[in-house]
Amino acid sequence: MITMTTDPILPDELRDNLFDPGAGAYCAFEGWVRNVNEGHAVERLEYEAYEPLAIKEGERILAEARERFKTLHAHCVHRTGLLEIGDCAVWVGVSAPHRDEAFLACRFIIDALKVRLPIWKKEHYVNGDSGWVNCGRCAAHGHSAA
Amino acid sequence: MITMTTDPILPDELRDNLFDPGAGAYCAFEGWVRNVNEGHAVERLEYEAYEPLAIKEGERILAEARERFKTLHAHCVHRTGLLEIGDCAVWVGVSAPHRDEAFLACRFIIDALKVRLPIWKKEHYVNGDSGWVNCGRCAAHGHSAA
Amino acid sequence: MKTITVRYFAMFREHAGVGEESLTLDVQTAADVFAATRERHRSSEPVGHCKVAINDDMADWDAPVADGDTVFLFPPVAGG
Amino acid sequence: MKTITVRYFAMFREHAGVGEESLTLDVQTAADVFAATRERHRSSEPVGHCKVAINDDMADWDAPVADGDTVFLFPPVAGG
Repeated sequence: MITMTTDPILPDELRDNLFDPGAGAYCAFEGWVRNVNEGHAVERLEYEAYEPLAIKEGERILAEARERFKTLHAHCVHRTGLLEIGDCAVWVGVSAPHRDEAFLACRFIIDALKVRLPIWKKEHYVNGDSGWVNCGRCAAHGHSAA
Repeated sequence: MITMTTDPILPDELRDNLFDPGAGAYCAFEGWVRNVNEGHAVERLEYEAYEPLAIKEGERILAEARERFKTLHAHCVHRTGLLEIGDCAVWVGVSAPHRDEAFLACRFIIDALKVRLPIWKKEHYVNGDSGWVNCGRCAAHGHSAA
Repeated sequence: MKTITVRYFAMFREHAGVGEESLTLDVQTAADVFAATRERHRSSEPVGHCKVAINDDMADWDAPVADGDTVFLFPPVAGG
Repeated sequence: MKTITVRYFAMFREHAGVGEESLTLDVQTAADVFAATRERHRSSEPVGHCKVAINDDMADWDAPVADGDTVFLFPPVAGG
Protein backbone atom coordinates (compact mmCIF):
# COMPACT_ATOMS: atom_id res chain seq x y z
CA MET A 1 0.00 0.00 0.00
CA ILE A 2 1.23 3.49 -0.82
CA THR A 3 -0.03 6.56 0.99
CA MET A 4 0.52 10.27 0.36
CA THR A 5 0.30 12.52 3.39
CA THR A 6 0.98 16.06 4.54
CA ASP A 7 1.37 14.82 8.14
CA PRO A 8 4.65 13.71 9.73
CA ILE A 9 5.53 10.09 8.94
CA LEU A 10 5.53 7.77 11.98
CA PRO A 11 7.71 4.76 11.09
CA ASP A 12 6.86 2.66 14.15
CA GLU A 13 3.18 2.27 13.34
CA LEU A 14 4.02 1.64 9.71
CA ARG A 15 6.51 -1.07 10.66
CA ASP A 16 3.96 -2.90 12.80
CA ASN A 17 1.68 -3.25 9.76
CA LEU A 18 4.33 -5.43 8.10
CA PHE A 19 4.43 -8.07 10.84
CA ASP A 20 3.98 -11.60 9.61
CA PRO A 21 4.70 -14.88 11.42
CA GLY A 22 6.58 -16.04 8.31
CA ALA A 23 8.79 -12.95 8.17
CA GLY A 24 12.39 -13.37 9.29
CA ALA A 25 13.60 -10.09 7.83
CA TYR A 26 12.45 -6.48 7.75
CA CYS A 27 14.18 -3.74 5.80
CA ALA A 28 13.17 -0.09 5.90
CA PHE A 29 14.39 2.96 4.05
CA GLU A 30 13.70 6.58 4.88
CA GLY A 31 14.62 9.66 2.89
CA TRP A 32 15.38 12.56 5.24
CA VAL A 33 15.61 16.22 4.36
CA ARG A 34 19.27 17.09 4.67
CA ASN A 35 20.85 20.49 5.09
CA VAL A 36 22.82 20.53 1.85
CA ASN A 37 22.34 19.43 -1.75
CA GLU A 38 25.00 19.71 -4.43
CA GLY A 39 26.82 22.34 -2.45
CA HIS A 40 23.78 24.51 -1.66
CA ALA A 41 22.76 25.03 1.99
CA VAL A 42 19.12 23.94 2.17
CA GLU A 43 16.62 25.51 4.55
CA ARG A 44 13.54 23.48 3.72
CA LEU A 45 11.91 21.43 0.97
CA GLU A 46 8.56 21.51 -0.73
CA TYR A 47 7.07 18.41 -2.33
CA GLU A 48 4.31 18.58 -4.88
CA ALA A 49 2.59 15.45 -6.14
CA TYR A 50 -0.17 14.54 -8.51
CA GLU A 51 -1.71 12.13 -6.08
CA PRO A 52 -4.10 10.03 -8.20
CA LEU A 53 -1.29 8.99 -10.53
CA ALA A 54 1.39 8.83 -7.80
CA ILE A 55 -0.75 6.28 -5.97
CA LYS A 56 -1.58 4.31 -9.12
CA GLU A 57 2.08 4.13 -10.17
CA GLY A 58 3.24 3.48 -6.59
CA GLU A 59 0.90 0.48 -6.27
CA ARG A 60 2.31 -0.82 -9.54
CA ILE A 61 5.87 -0.55 -8.19
CA LEU A 62 4.95 -2.33 -4.95
CA ALA A 63 3.24 -5.13 -6.88
CA GLU A 64 6.31 -5.52 -9.09
CA ALA A 65 8.53 -5.76 -5.99
CA ARG A 66 6.29 -8.34 -4.33
CA GLU A 67 6.26 -10.51 -7.43
CA ARG A 68 9.95 -10.16 -8.25
CA PHE A 69 11.36 -10.66 -4.75
CA LYS A 70 8.65 -12.81 -3.13
CA THR A 71 8.25 -10.43 -0.24
CA LEU A 72 5.44 -10.81 2.28
CA HIS A 73 4.49 -7.14 2.67
CA ALA A 74 5.75 -3.93 1.10
CA HIS A 75 4.40 -0.50 1.97
CA CYS A 76 5.34 3.08 1.23
CA VAL A 77 4.42 6.54 2.50
CA HIS A 78 5.42 9.74 0.73
CA ARG A 79 5.04 13.13 2.28
CA THR A 80 4.01 16.30 0.43
CA GLY A 81 3.98 19.96 1.34
CA LEU A 82 6.61 21.89 3.28
CA LEU A 83 9.33 19.88 5.07
CA GLU A 84 12.11 20.98 7.40
CA ILE A 85 15.65 19.60 7.84
CA GLY A 86 15.48 16.16 9.45
CA ASP A 87 11.89 15.47 8.37
CA CYS A 88 11.14 12.12 6.80
CA ALA A 89 10.07 12.67 3.19
CA VAL A 90 9.56 9.05 2.22
CA TRP A 91 9.35 5.73 4.07
CA VAL A 92 9.58 2.28 2.48
CA GLY A 93 9.17 -0.92 4.51
CA VAL A 94 9.43 -4.54 3.41
CA SER A 95 9.04 -7.82 5.28
CA ALA A 96 10.19 -11.11 3.76
CA PRO A 97 11.22 -14.59 4.82
CA HIS A 98 14.95 -13.80 4.40
CA ARG A 99 17.12 -10.71 4.34
CA ASP A 100 18.22 -10.97 0.71
CA GLU A 101 14.72 -10.35 -0.61
CA ALA A 102 13.99 -7.71 2.03
CA PHE A 103 17.03 -5.61 1.09
CA LEU A 104 16.64 -6.06 -2.67
CA ALA A 105 12.92 -5.27 -2.68
CA CYS A 106 13.37 -2.19 -0.47
CA ARG A 107 16.10 -0.87 -2.74
CA PHE A 108 14.10 -1.62 -5.88
CA ILE A 109 11.09 0.25 -4.50
CA ILE A 110 12.88 3.45 -3.48
CA ASP A 111 14.83 3.54 -6.76
CA ALA A 112 11.61 3.15 -8.77
CA LEU A 113 9.65 5.66 -6.67
CA LYS A 114 12.26 8.31 -7.31
CA VAL A 115 12.04 8.11 -11.09
CA ARG A 116 8.48 6.95 -11.76
CA LEU A 117 6.15 8.84 -9.42
CA PRO A 118 4.76 12.23 -10.48
CA ILE A 119 6.35 14.03 -7.51
CA TRP A 120 8.46 17.17 -7.60
CA LYS A 121 10.83 18.64 -5.07
CA LYS A 122 11.56 22.32 -4.69
CA GLU A 123 14.54 23.26 -2.58
CA HIS A 124 14.52 26.51 -0.64
CA TYR A 125 18.07 27.59 0.06
CA VAL A 126 19.47 29.46 3.03
CA ASN A 127 20.45 32.33 0.69
CA GLY A 128 16.81 32.89 -0.28
CA ASP A 129 16.95 31.21 -3.69
CA SER A 130 14.86 28.21 -4.61
CA GLY A 131 14.95 25.64 -7.36
CA TRP A 132 13.18 22.55 -8.64
CA VAL A 133 15.39 19.49 -8.31
CA ASN A 134 16.20 17.62 -11.55
CA CYS A 135 14.80 20.48 -13.57
CA GLY A 136 17.98 22.23 -14.60
CA ARG A 137 16.78 22.72 -18.14
CA CYS A 138 13.16 23.62 -17.47
CA ALA A 139 14.03 27.10 -18.83
CA ALA A 140 15.14 30.20 -16.97
CA HIS A 141 13.35 31.07 -13.75
CA GLY A 142 13.79 34.07 -11.51
CA HIS A 143 14.78 32.08 -8.46
CA SER A 144 16.13 28.95 -10.05
CA ALA A 145 19.37 27.56 -8.65
CA ALA A 146 20.20 25.82 -11.91
CA MET B 1 27.43 1.57 19.09
CA ILE B 2 26.35 -2.02 19.67
CA THR B 3 24.21 -3.06 22.61
CA MET B 4 23.16 -6.49 23.88
CA THR B 5 19.87 -6.67 25.73
CA THR B 6 17.36 -9.12 27.14
CA ASP B 7 14.61 -6.48 26.82
CA PRO B 8 12.38 -6.00 23.75
CA ILE B 9 14.02 -3.87 21.06
CA LEU B 10 12.28 -0.52 20.42
CA PRO B 11 13.28 0.61 16.91
CA ASP B 12 11.80 4.11 17.10
CA GLU B 13 14.06 5.34 19.88
CA LEU B 14 17.03 3.70 18.21
CA ARG B 15 16.24 5.41 14.92
CA ASP B 16 16.09 8.84 16.52
CA ASN B 17 19.66 8.42 17.75
CA LEU B 18 20.83 8.34 14.13
CA PHE B 19 19.41 11.74 13.17
CA ASP B 20 21.95 14.05 11.59
CA PRO B 21 21.33 17.27 9.65
CA GLY B 22 23.63 15.94 6.91
CA ALA B 23 21.77 12.63 6.58
CA GLY B 24 19.57 12.24 3.50
CA ALA B 25 19.14 8.49 3.88
CA TYR B 26 18.34 6.03 6.64
CA CYS B 27 18.33 2.27 6.22
CA ALA B 28 17.31 -0.18 8.92
CA PHE B 29 17.30 -3.94 9.09
CA GLU B 30 15.55 -6.12 11.64
CA GLY B 31 15.78 -9.86 12.10
CA TRP B 32 12.44 -11.24 13.30
CA VAL B 33 11.78 -14.65 14.81
CA ARG B 34 9.78 -16.50 12.19
CA ASN B 35 7.59 -19.53 12.62
CA VAL B 36 9.55 -21.90 10.43
CA ASN B 37 13.19 -22.67 9.66
CA GLU B 38 14.35 -25.19 7.08
CA GLY B 39 11.00 -26.93 7.21
CA HIS B 40 10.74 -27.13 11.01
CA ALA B 41 7.86 -25.35 12.76
CA VAL B 42 9.51 -23.09 15.33
CA GLU B 43 7.88 -22.24 18.67
CA ARG B 44 10.52 -19.91 20.11
CA LEU B 45 14.23 -19.10 19.97
CA GLU B 46 16.94 -18.79 22.55
CA TYR B 47 19.98 -16.60 21.97
CA GLU B 48 23.15 -17.02 23.96
CA ALA B 49 26.04 -14.57 23.63
CA TYR B 50 29.43 -14.04 25.10
CA GLU B 51 28.83 -10.35 25.60
CA PRO B 52 32.32 -8.89 26.19
CA LEU B 53 33.57 -10.27 22.90
CA ALA B 54 30.30 -9.76 21.02
CA ILE B 55 30.49 -6.07 21.85
CA LYS B 56 34.18 -5.79 21.03
CA GLU B 57 33.72 -7.51 17.66
CA GLY B 58 30.47 -5.63 16.98
CA GLU B 59 32.18 -2.27 17.49
CA ARG B 60 34.88 -3.38 15.07
CA ILE B 61 32.26 -4.22 12.43
CA LEU B 62 30.50 -0.87 12.88
CA ALA B 63 33.82 0.99 12.58
CA GLU B 64 34.64 -0.94 9.39
CA ALA B 65 31.25 0.00 7.94
CA ARG B 66 31.64 3.67 8.82
CA GLU B 67 35.07 3.84 7.22
CA ARG B 68 34.21 1.80 4.15
CA PHE B 69 30.88 3.43 3.30
CA LYS B 70 31.34 6.93 4.79
CA THR B 71 28.17 6.64 6.84
CA LEU B 72 27.27 9.23 9.45
CA HIS B 73 25.98 6.89 12.17
CA ALA B 74 25.66 3.12 12.45
CA HIS B 75 24.21 1.36 15.47
CA CYS B 76 23.15 -2.18 16.34
CA VAL B 77 21.20 -3.92 19.08
CA HIS B 78 21.15 -7.69 19.53
CA ARG B 79 18.76 -9.42 21.84
CA THR B 80 19.58 -12.46 23.98
CA GLY B 81 17.51 -14.88 26.01
CA LEU B 82 14.16 -16.38 25.08
CA LEU B 83 12.30 -14.89 22.09
CA GLU B 84 8.84 -15.58 20.68
CA ILE B 85 7.58 -15.57 17.08
CA GLY B 86 7.53 -11.99 15.78
CA ASP B 87 10.09 -10.69 18.28
CA CYS B 88 12.91 -8.56 16.95
CA ALA B 89 16.20 -10.42 17.49
CA VAL B 90 18.53 -7.89 15.95
CA TRP B 91 18.25 -4.29 14.76
CA VAL B 92 20.75 -2.46 12.56
CA GLY B 93 20.36 1.22 11.65
CA VAL B 94 22.50 3.42 9.43
CA SER B 95 22.25 7.08 8.45
CA ALA B 96 24.28 8.48 5.56
CA PRO B 97 24.25 11.38 3.11
CA HIS B 98 22.87 9.19 0.28
CA ARG B 99 20.95 5.95 -0.03
CA ASP B 100 23.69 3.94 -1.72
CA GLU B 101 25.94 4.06 1.32
CA ALA B 102 23.05 3.56 3.74
CA PHE B 103 21.89 0.34 2.04
CA LEU B 104 25.39 -1.04 1.50
CA ALA B 105 26.56 -0.33 5.05
CA CYS B 106 23.40 -1.80 6.59
CA ARG B 107 23.79 -4.97 4.55
CA PHE B 108 27.50 -5.22 5.33
CA ILE B 109 26.82 -4.91 9.06
CA ILE B 110 24.10 -7.56 9.32
CA ASP B 111 26.09 -9.98 7.15
CA ALA B 112 29.19 -9.51 9.32
CA LEU B 113 27.26 -9.72 12.61
CA LYS B 114 25.83 -13.08 11.63
CA VAL B 115 29.20 -14.73 11.07
CA ARG B 116 31.58 -12.86 13.37
CA LEU B 117 29.81 -12.32 16.71
CA PRO B 118 30.01 -15.00 19.41
CA ILE B 119 26.24 -15.50 19.49
CA TRP B 120 24.36 -18.80 19.26
CA LYS B 121 20.78 -19.52 18.43
CA LYS B 122 18.84 -22.50 19.75
CA GLU B 123 15.57 -23.27 18.05
CA HIS B 124 12.75 -24.83 20.03
CA TYR B 125 10.40 -26.63 17.70
CA VAL B 126 6.66 -27.13 17.96
CA ASN B 127 7.22 -30.90 18.16
CA GLY B 128 9.27 -30.51 21.37
CA ASP B 129 12.71 -30.94 19.80
CA SER B 130 15.36 -28.29 19.90
CA GLY B 131 18.59 -27.67 18.08
CA TRP B 132 21.48 -25.23 17.79
CA VAL B 133 21.46 -23.48 14.43
CA ASN B 134 24.56 -23.92 12.26
CA CYS B 135 25.80 -26.69 14.53
CA GLY B 136 24.82 -29.72 12.53
CA ARG B 137 28.10 -31.44 13.15
CA CYS B 138 28.62 -30.48 16.81
CA ALA B 139 28.23 -34.20 17.59
CA ALA B 140 25.10 -36.14 18.45
CA HIS B 141 22.70 -34.58 20.89
CA GLY B 142 19.53 -36.00 22.38
CA HIS B 143 17.27 -33.28 21.09
CA SER B 144 19.25 -32.04 18.12
CA ALA B 145 17.32 -31.36 14.94
CA ALA B 146 20.40 -31.94 12.80
CA MET C 1 -9.07 21.54 -33.83
CA LYS C 2 -9.59 19.83 -30.49
CA THR C 3 -10.53 21.15 -27.09
CA ILE C 4 -7.90 19.86 -24.66
CA THR C 5 -7.71 20.47 -20.93
CA VAL C 6 -4.02 20.90 -20.15
CA ARG C 7 -2.74 20.49 -16.59
CA TYR C 8 0.66 21.86 -15.57
CA PHE C 9 2.72 20.70 -12.57
CA ALA C 10 5.57 22.09 -10.49
CA MET C 11 7.87 24.25 -12.61
CA PHE C 12 5.47 24.08 -15.56
CA ARG C 13 2.62 25.35 -13.38
CA GLU C 14 4.76 28.18 -12.05
CA HIS C 15 5.70 29.20 -15.58
CA ALA C 16 2.17 28.95 -16.98
CA GLY C 17 0.80 30.84 -13.99
CA VAL C 18 -2.15 28.40 -13.89
CA GLY C 19 -2.54 24.76 -12.94
CA GLU C 20 -5.10 24.01 -15.61
CA GLU C 21 -6.54 25.58 -18.72
CA SER C 22 -8.75 24.62 -21.61
CA LEU C 23 -7.17 25.20 -25.02
CA THR C 24 -8.29 24.71 -28.58
CA LEU C 25 -5.35 23.09 -30.33
CA ASP C 26 -4.46 21.55 -33.67
CA VAL C 27 -2.82 18.41 -32.24
CA GLN C 28 -2.66 14.67 -32.86
CA THR C 29 -0.42 13.34 -30.05
CA ALA C 30 0.62 14.12 -26.48
CA ALA C 31 3.92 15.39 -27.84
CA ASP C 32 2.00 17.85 -30.02
CA VAL C 33 0.27 19.20 -26.88
CA PHE C 34 3.66 19.62 -25.19
CA ALA C 35 4.98 21.53 -28.23
CA ALA C 36 1.83 23.60 -28.71
CA THR C 37 1.95 24.80 -25.09
CA ARG C 38 5.70 25.43 -24.97
CA GLU C 39 5.18 29.18 -24.70
CA ARG C 40 3.01 28.56 -21.64
CA HIS C 41 5.19 26.07 -19.69
CA ARG C 42 8.40 27.61 -21.10
CA SER C 43 10.33 24.35 -20.96
CA SER C 44 13.46 23.67 -22.94
CA GLU C 45 13.61 20.10 -21.61
CA PRO C 46 13.48 17.42 -24.29
CA VAL C 47 10.13 15.63 -23.93
CA GLY C 48 12.12 12.48 -23.12
CA HIS C 49 12.99 14.00 -19.72
CA CYS C 50 9.38 14.75 -18.99
CA LYS C 51 6.34 12.53 -18.57
CA VAL C 52 2.78 12.78 -19.76
CA ALA C 53 -0.56 11.34 -18.74
CA ILE C 54 -3.85 11.35 -20.58
CA ASN C 55 -7.06 11.21 -18.53
CA ASP C 56 -5.24 9.95 -15.38
CA ASP C 57 -3.22 7.23 -17.11
CA MET C 58 0.49 7.49 -17.82
CA ALA C 59 0.94 7.63 -21.60
CA ASP C 60 3.63 7.62 -24.26
CA TRP C 61 4.43 10.90 -25.97
CA ASP C 62 3.19 9.53 -29.29
CA ALA C 63 -0.18 8.50 -27.82
CA PRO C 64 -3.12 10.11 -29.69
CA VAL C 65 -5.23 12.75 -27.97
CA ALA C 66 -8.92 13.17 -28.62
CA ASP C 67 -11.28 16.10 -28.37
CA GLY C 68 -12.19 16.56 -24.70
CA ASP C 69 -9.12 14.79 -23.27
CA THR C 70 -7.20 16.05 -20.26
CA VAL C 71 -3.43 16.03 -20.80
CA PHE C 72 -1.08 16.18 -17.78
CA LEU C 73 2.36 17.66 -18.43
CA PHE C 74 4.95 16.52 -15.89
CA PRO C 75 8.41 18.09 -15.68
CA PRO C 76 11.32 15.82 -14.62
CA VAL C 77 10.27 14.07 -11.40
CA ALA C 78 12.17 13.97 -8.11
CA GLY C 79 10.36 11.84 -5.58
CA GLY C 80 11.93 10.41 -2.44
CA MET D 1 51.89 -28.95 31.73
CA LYS D 2 49.87 -25.74 31.89
CA THR D 3 46.87 -24.73 33.94
CA ILE D 4 44.25 -23.48 31.50
CA THR D 5 40.78 -22.14 32.28
CA VAL D 6 38.53 -23.46 29.53
CA ARG D 7 35.16 -21.83 28.84
CA TYR D 8 32.48 -23.62 26.84
CA PHE D 9 29.56 -21.96 25.03
CA ALA D 10 26.18 -23.03 23.67
CA MET D 11 26.31 -26.65 22.45
CA PHE D 12 29.80 -27.11 23.88
CA ARG D 13 28.62 -25.98 27.32
CA GLU D 14 25.65 -28.32 27.17
CA HIS D 15 27.90 -31.22 26.26
CA ALA D 16 30.56 -30.45 28.88
CA GLY D 17 27.88 -29.93 31.53
CA VAL D 18 29.80 -26.90 32.81
CA GLY D 19 30.46 -23.43 31.47
CA GLU D 20 33.97 -23.24 32.78
CA GLU D 21 36.63 -25.50 34.26
CA SER D 22 40.28 -25.37 35.14
CA LEU D 23 42.35 -28.10 33.50
CA THR D 24 46.00 -29.10 33.57
CA LEU D 25 46.92 -29.77 29.97
CA ASP D 26 49.95 -30.54 27.85
CA VAL D 27 49.22 -27.97 25.14
CA GLN D 28 51.02 -25.39 23.01
CA THR D 29 48.23 -23.77 20.94
CA ALA D 30 44.55 -22.96 21.06
CA ALA D 31 43.95 -25.86 18.67
CA ASP D 32 45.67 -28.17 21.16
CA VAL D 33 43.19 -27.05 23.84
CA PHE D 34 40.28 -27.77 21.48
CA ALA D 35 41.67 -31.26 20.79
CA ALA D 36 42.55 -31.99 24.43
CA THR D 37 38.99 -31.17 25.55
CA ARG D 38 37.23 -32.97 22.72
CA GLU D 39 35.84 -35.58 25.07
CA ARG D 40 34.32 -32.78 27.13
CA HIS D 41 32.71 -30.63 24.39
CA ARG D 42 32.12 -33.71 22.20
CA SER D 43 32.41 -31.77 18.94
CA SER D 44 33.11 -33.38 15.61
CA GLU D 45 33.22 -29.97 13.93
CA PRO D 46 36.49 -29.14 12.21
CA VAL D 47 38.14 -26.35 14.21
CA GLY D 48 37.81 -24.18 11.09
CA HIS D 49 34.04 -24.01 11.70
CA CYS D 50 34.55 -22.92 15.28
CA LYS D 51 36.17 -19.85 16.81
CA VAL D 52 38.47 -19.36 19.75
CA ALA D 53 39.43 -16.49 22.02
CA ILE D 54 42.25 -16.22 24.52
CA ASN D 55 41.80 -13.91 27.51
CA ASP D 56 38.89 -12.03 25.88
CA ASP D 57 40.55 -11.49 22.49
CA MET D 58 39.61 -13.39 19.36
CA ALA D 59 42.59 -15.56 18.40
CA ASP D 60 43.82 -17.85 15.64
CA TRP D 61 43.77 -21.56 16.29
CA ASP D 62 47.57 -21.71 16.09
CA ALA D 63 47.99 -18.93 18.69
CA PRO D 64 50.16 -20.05 21.65
CA VAL D 65 48.57 -20.52 25.07
CA ALA D 66 50.41 -19.80 28.30
CA ASP D 67 50.05 -21.11 31.83
CA GLY D 68 47.10 -19.31 33.47
CA ASP D 69 45.35 -18.35 30.20
CA THR D 70 41.61 -18.53 29.74
CA VAL D 71 40.60 -20.17 26.46
CA PHE D 72 37.06 -19.62 25.07
CA LEU D 73 35.76 -22.36 22.80
CA PHE D 74 33.00 -21.15 20.46
CA PRO D 75 30.90 -23.54 18.37
CA PRO D 76 29.69 -22.27 14.96
CA VAL D 77 28.02 -18.90 15.51
CA ALA D 78 24.52 -17.89 14.43
CA GLY D 79 23.83 -14.28 15.33
CA GLY D 80 21.11 -12.17 13.83
